[in-house]
Amino acid sequence: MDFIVAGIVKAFQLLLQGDRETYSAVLATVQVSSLSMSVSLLIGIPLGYCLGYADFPGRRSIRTVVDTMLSLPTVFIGLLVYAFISNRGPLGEYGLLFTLSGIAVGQAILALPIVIALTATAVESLDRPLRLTLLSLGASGRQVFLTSIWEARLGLLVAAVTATGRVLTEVGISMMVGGNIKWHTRTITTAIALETNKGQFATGIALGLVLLAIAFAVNLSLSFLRRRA
Amino acid sequence: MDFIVAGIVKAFQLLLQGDRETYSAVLATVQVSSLSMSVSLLIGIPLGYCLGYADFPGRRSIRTVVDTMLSLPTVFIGLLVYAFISNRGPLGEYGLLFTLSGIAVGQAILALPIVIALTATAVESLDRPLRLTLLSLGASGRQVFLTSIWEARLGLLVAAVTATGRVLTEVGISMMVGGNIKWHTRTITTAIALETNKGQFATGIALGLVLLAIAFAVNLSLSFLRRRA
Amino acid sequence: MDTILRMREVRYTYNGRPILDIGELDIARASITGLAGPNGSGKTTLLKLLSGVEKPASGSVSFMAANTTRSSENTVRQRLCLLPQEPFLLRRRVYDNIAYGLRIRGGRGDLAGYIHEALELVGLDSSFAGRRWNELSGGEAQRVCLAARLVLRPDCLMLDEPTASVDMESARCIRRAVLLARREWGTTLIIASHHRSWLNDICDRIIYLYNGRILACSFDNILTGPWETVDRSTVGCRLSDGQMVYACKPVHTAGSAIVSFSDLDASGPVQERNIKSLQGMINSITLDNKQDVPQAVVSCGDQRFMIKMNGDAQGAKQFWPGQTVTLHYSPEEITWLEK
Amino acid sequence: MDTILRMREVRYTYNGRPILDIGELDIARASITGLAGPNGSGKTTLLKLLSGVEKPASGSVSFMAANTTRSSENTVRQRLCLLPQEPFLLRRRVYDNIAYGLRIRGGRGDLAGYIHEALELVGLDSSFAGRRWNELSGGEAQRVCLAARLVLRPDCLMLDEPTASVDMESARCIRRAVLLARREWGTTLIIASHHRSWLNDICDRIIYLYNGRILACSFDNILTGPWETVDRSTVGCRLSDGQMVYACKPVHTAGSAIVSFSDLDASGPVQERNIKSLQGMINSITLDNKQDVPQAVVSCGDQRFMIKMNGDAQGAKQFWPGQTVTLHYSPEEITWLEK
Amino acid sequence: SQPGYGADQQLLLATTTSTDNTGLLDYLVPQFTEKTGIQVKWVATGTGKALKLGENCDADVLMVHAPEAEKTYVEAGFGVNRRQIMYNDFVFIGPESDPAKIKGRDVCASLKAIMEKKAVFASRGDNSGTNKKEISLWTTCTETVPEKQPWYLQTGQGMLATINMAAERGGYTMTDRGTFIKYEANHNGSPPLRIVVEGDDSLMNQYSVIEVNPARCPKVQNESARSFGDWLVSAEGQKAIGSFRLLDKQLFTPNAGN
Ligand SMILES: Nc1ncnc2c1ncn2[C@@H]1O[C@H](COP(=O)(O)OP(=O)(O)OP(=O)(O)O)[C@@H](O)[C@H]1O
Ligand SMILES: Nc1ncnc2c1ncn2[C@@H]1O[C@H](COP(=O)(O)OP(=O)(O)OP(=O)(O)O)[C@@H](O)[C@H]1O
Ligand SMILES: [Mg+2]
Ligand SMILES: [Mg+2]
Repeated sequence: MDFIVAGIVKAFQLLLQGDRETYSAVLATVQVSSLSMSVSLLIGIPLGYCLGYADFPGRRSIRTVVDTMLSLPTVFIGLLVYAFISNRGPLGEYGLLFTLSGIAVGQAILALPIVIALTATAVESLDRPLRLTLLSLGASGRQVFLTSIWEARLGLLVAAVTATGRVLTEVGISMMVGGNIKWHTRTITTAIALETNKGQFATGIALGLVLLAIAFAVNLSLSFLRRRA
Repeated sequence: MDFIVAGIVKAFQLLLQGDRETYSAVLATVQVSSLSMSVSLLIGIPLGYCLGYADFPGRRSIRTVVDTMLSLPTVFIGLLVYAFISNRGPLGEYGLLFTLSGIAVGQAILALPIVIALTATAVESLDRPLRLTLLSLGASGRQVFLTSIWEARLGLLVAAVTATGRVLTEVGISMMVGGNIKWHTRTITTAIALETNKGQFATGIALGLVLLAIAFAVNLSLSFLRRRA
Repeated sequence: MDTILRMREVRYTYNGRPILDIGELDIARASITGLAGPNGSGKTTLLKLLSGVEKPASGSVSFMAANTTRSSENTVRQRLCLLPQEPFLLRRRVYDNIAYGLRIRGGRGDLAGYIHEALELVGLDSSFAGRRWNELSGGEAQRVCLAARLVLRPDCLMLDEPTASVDMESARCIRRAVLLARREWGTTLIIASHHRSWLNDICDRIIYLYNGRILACSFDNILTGPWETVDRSTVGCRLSDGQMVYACKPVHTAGSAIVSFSDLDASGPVQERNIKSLQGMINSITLDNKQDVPQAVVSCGDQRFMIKMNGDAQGAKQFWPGQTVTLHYSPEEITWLEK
Repeated sequence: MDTILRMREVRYTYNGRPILDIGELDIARASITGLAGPNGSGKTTLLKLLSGVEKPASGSVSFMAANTTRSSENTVRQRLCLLPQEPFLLRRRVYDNIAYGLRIRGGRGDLAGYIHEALELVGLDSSFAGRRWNELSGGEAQRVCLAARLVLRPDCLMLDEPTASVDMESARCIRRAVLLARREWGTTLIIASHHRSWLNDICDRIIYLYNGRILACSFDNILTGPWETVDRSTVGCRLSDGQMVYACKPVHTAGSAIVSFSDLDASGPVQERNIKSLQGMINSITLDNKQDVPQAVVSCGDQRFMIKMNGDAQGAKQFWPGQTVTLHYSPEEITWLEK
Repeated sequence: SQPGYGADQQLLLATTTSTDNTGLLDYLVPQFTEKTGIQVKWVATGTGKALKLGENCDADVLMVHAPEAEKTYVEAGFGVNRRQIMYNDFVFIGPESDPAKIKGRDVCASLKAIMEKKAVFASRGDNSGTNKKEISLWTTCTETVPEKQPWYLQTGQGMLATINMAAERGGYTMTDRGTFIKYEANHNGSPPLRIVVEGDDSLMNQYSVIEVNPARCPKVQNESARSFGDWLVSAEGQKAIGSFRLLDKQLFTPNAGN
């Protein structure tokens, strides 16, 4: 129990005294998760919209596949990405291994099913007459898309928040693809895993609190979006 | 790359030849995730409903807190639970450390914010006149709850599926609280982590596929619920 | 009077804007009460308060002396039933939609008999029971919603625009169903509608709402202005055909006024102090099923006025649609409406 | 005729159930067309097809020779505009709801002028612009939806029950707006409504739909049966007052028939071969604003029949509401409707 | 042992990953169980965490390889009865091209060469026994740890992951022999990295067994823990350790009592 208290104290120390290692990990975390979230939202929202709106044969099967993809273990994704970007892999020449970009690729794969599944649900549960109303006002396909997305923004916000939570907290991909290299690809979560393995439980707790602080800052700014909704 | 192919082959071997270690891990995974999902759904759905339906001061703040909890790192949860159920912790006497029940406690904490946040969103995006209609038909508070939940079942399904994905794939809690003890608390994900650590990438891939097979089976049975919706 | 619903000093606001202000309202058991009033006058709000779905900001609403808004009184709420203005169906088959209310009241087993009977009451054949909620036209959905209320046989049934998108045949059907409910089950009914002739036809009493208040009189002949000052004590409202309606200057500059016409006259204007007249053409003459007094609708330009004709049906003999007539009114008897 | 909308051999089905079957329909530019028919007759479906929101299963719909359903033809779709039956507002302020259509057409900057003008057309004052979507009564929401269409000044405007939950004053307001749109902007209008007198009043032409087909004639006097066999060649439908309406046996046992009455007669039944008669009481006599022919509604028990009176307004002089009259019809001239 | 725990005669062993990953425990534990009837469960983790589990009374017995840390641990009263049981050795491995040209040289010369040539060197950086050993070598040979040098990768991961990272970067690393044998086997005998430095005295890797202090942790099963340690240092246990083969190679040399 005492290490929890010690961890809380330490969290303040790390943040306030500007521990360089911690800040390096914070920076890496923020960079890599912004990158992966941007990619997955950009790809996932349109795909989720199609899955939620359009009625095509095989739609439910695709839905089941996407839902299954929600259970992709991070280490598994890490291994797959590693296989491709390792020096001996087909994409080895791009030098993505042990870089933040490499991690972002894996994290985008991790976040994508969440964004797609939750966007599809948000779009599905839009008010029933919305589409008819927009069409009746002469909206084009693109405009129907944009307005529906805007009307579904609460659901999309949750999709984004959930995916961000997933990406921020994953360890397997960052370890496998990023290599947890100190000063370079060490993120907060890989640092937590490392410290815990070292038996430095208090530091683990402290770093976890640092991550929560980041998440809180993100969610606090998003909650203004919610207010305007 | 070749280990991916080898992994696919191996996945079939493991499943078809009834590898005992694999089945033990499958069993542990299924047991622990069913337990944690039941607990988190049972607690999370009513809480999410309140958060989505009721209008009370501080609601948005609670929402932000829940959203932040989506970013609880698994190792962090693992450490917290460990602190409580360690022999020197306040709940040490119950002997939960290195047991499946212990893992389930941690996983329930992991799944809870997801269930709450997604339930609240599903309830919020119910058709606008639903509540008025139910009240006008004389439904009591409990009946309004049950019917709203039923009408929001698509959203709840997604909440459950997302949380299940999270629980099935987490490593940190199972490692920290379960200890990855062979034949006892070794789940598929901790086995993947172990094999990957040993450099047995093919086995890692194979076990990942086994996990996906479980997830697929779960989602396939849930997709019948979706059909009836 | 055997009062089933009683409202006292009820005030209701949305975001601080006062919407409803009812001093006293009693609904007699087994009566049919109409609720008329322009858009936004508070009909829907009043029905929601009466049915206990919403709570008043202040004041009391009681059902057979039990308070309707206390949620513990769920059994009370189950004896009241509201048809909301917007027809809304659960995402189920029509059958299950109608069965819903029965089920939450503990109805089990085969409810088909009740459900088909209710469908028949609203003029839908029983094949509709198998349709899904989204396989209905607007008017069909509206009628299914009504059937879902009728099947419950509540003590008190409140209908918010039951005939809004319903065809004429079905409007008659609903009329029959309403009368049957009162006759067979002793149901008390409160019905809000813009369908005035339909409402007149079935109601024992009509309550006129305007700006959230109950008016003492009918307000068929409402003039919304603009009013121009004619002289120190008189204002006037110009109709689209150039005629002017005069009124005594109100205390405060209010917007709308109710004109009551004393009579219809086939001859020209009279020369009497304090009596003014308008020229118009009879548009229609109608006899209510119940009331023996014929009513004429007279149009003066764009404006239409409704006038109860003196005497019985025979009195209408001397008038015919298309005829030019004179309407008499006294500028002093104009009622100003509070904004 | 300058045809703006053309429909040919259009068929539409829901899950295999045929809903609409229109051989040929042409809408003239700047005309006002009414769409009447009982619930479920296909009015809404027809409007959706005409506005290009839905695609027909087979057949063609074209707008000024361009196919409306090809989504690439987005500019065509923007010149057509539909007011859906269910009023629906986006979760924004009223202002933004009305501005939405303007914005997707590229409208930028200050649209307040247009928006207040549109609100005024539907009889709402400009303070409504600042309200949120959920701060409106049913009729107000309906009128905001209409305003959001009027503001676009489309070439062709289709209104699905614009007056459904709107008060009488606003119904007149909408009538004025519709006429103004045609006069000022040359808008073509197609209006579905159950409000028959309102529809008669403003339409150049009324299309009667029944079971998804266009009827050649008006169908005010529909008898839905049940029909009992009277003799080998005749069937009859018993009214609630005991009288029987006779009809020649149809080829197939259809459900409904349209009765057309040749005339109203103040004297008793005639004794002519092939002419039958019914006794009833005049309920109302109405003169359309446009048409000079007065119409009477005669009730026989529960059933009400509408009869155009022969001659001009003066011909109505001999009748008055409350009077008992005889209606004449020929059993052979009854039109059977296909189920 | 504890009443109420009697039925559940399960000994909980916290150990480092190397003993588990190599398969040593899978080989030893059944023999011990057969002999004593005591069931053993083990948690394989970093040495640091294994010690911590003992400190928190969550394990009964520890099997670790960080002699310095172990001594302070026992001094602090967390553990009792530390006994050496076996050793294996560390090796330096590197790519065949051998950029720092250290093949066959001694440990200190190699480290200096690596530092001079700025050849990539992957360090586990996780406070594990291996990591501690490596750091002590850097300090004795070069007086500094090349912290923050761009060529010095601190992976913070397990041994195999670190080897893989060294291989991907074409660099050197220090590993225990057991893991390297596994690594070799994974690559069918022709791994990208080969042994470059071995056999130095300073590369010895000593394993010990420590019982968790029953005075601090009344619930631990000290009797079973004691029998486990006893068995390991017994002639029978030592023989078993000596006869364990990984891919036909002896991995651990028993040295109890030395
Ligand atoms: N949620 C709300 N928030 C704020 N104002 C509201 C809300 N709902 C209704 N109002 C306002 O309250 C007043 C009364 O509304 P109500 O719905 O009771 O009118 P109504 O008589 O039923 O009108 P209609 O004939 O259009 O249905 C209107 O002025 C309306 O604008
Ligand atoms: N989504 C749907 N699925 C199946 N059938 C439908 C669907 N929508 C409408 N229908 C059926 O199609 C027919 C025509 O419907 P439509 O909405 O066009 O009627 P309408 O003339 O507009 O009726 P109303 O006056 O009630 O609005 C009806 O019989 C209706 O039950
Ligand atoms: Mg209303
Ligand atoms: Mg319709």
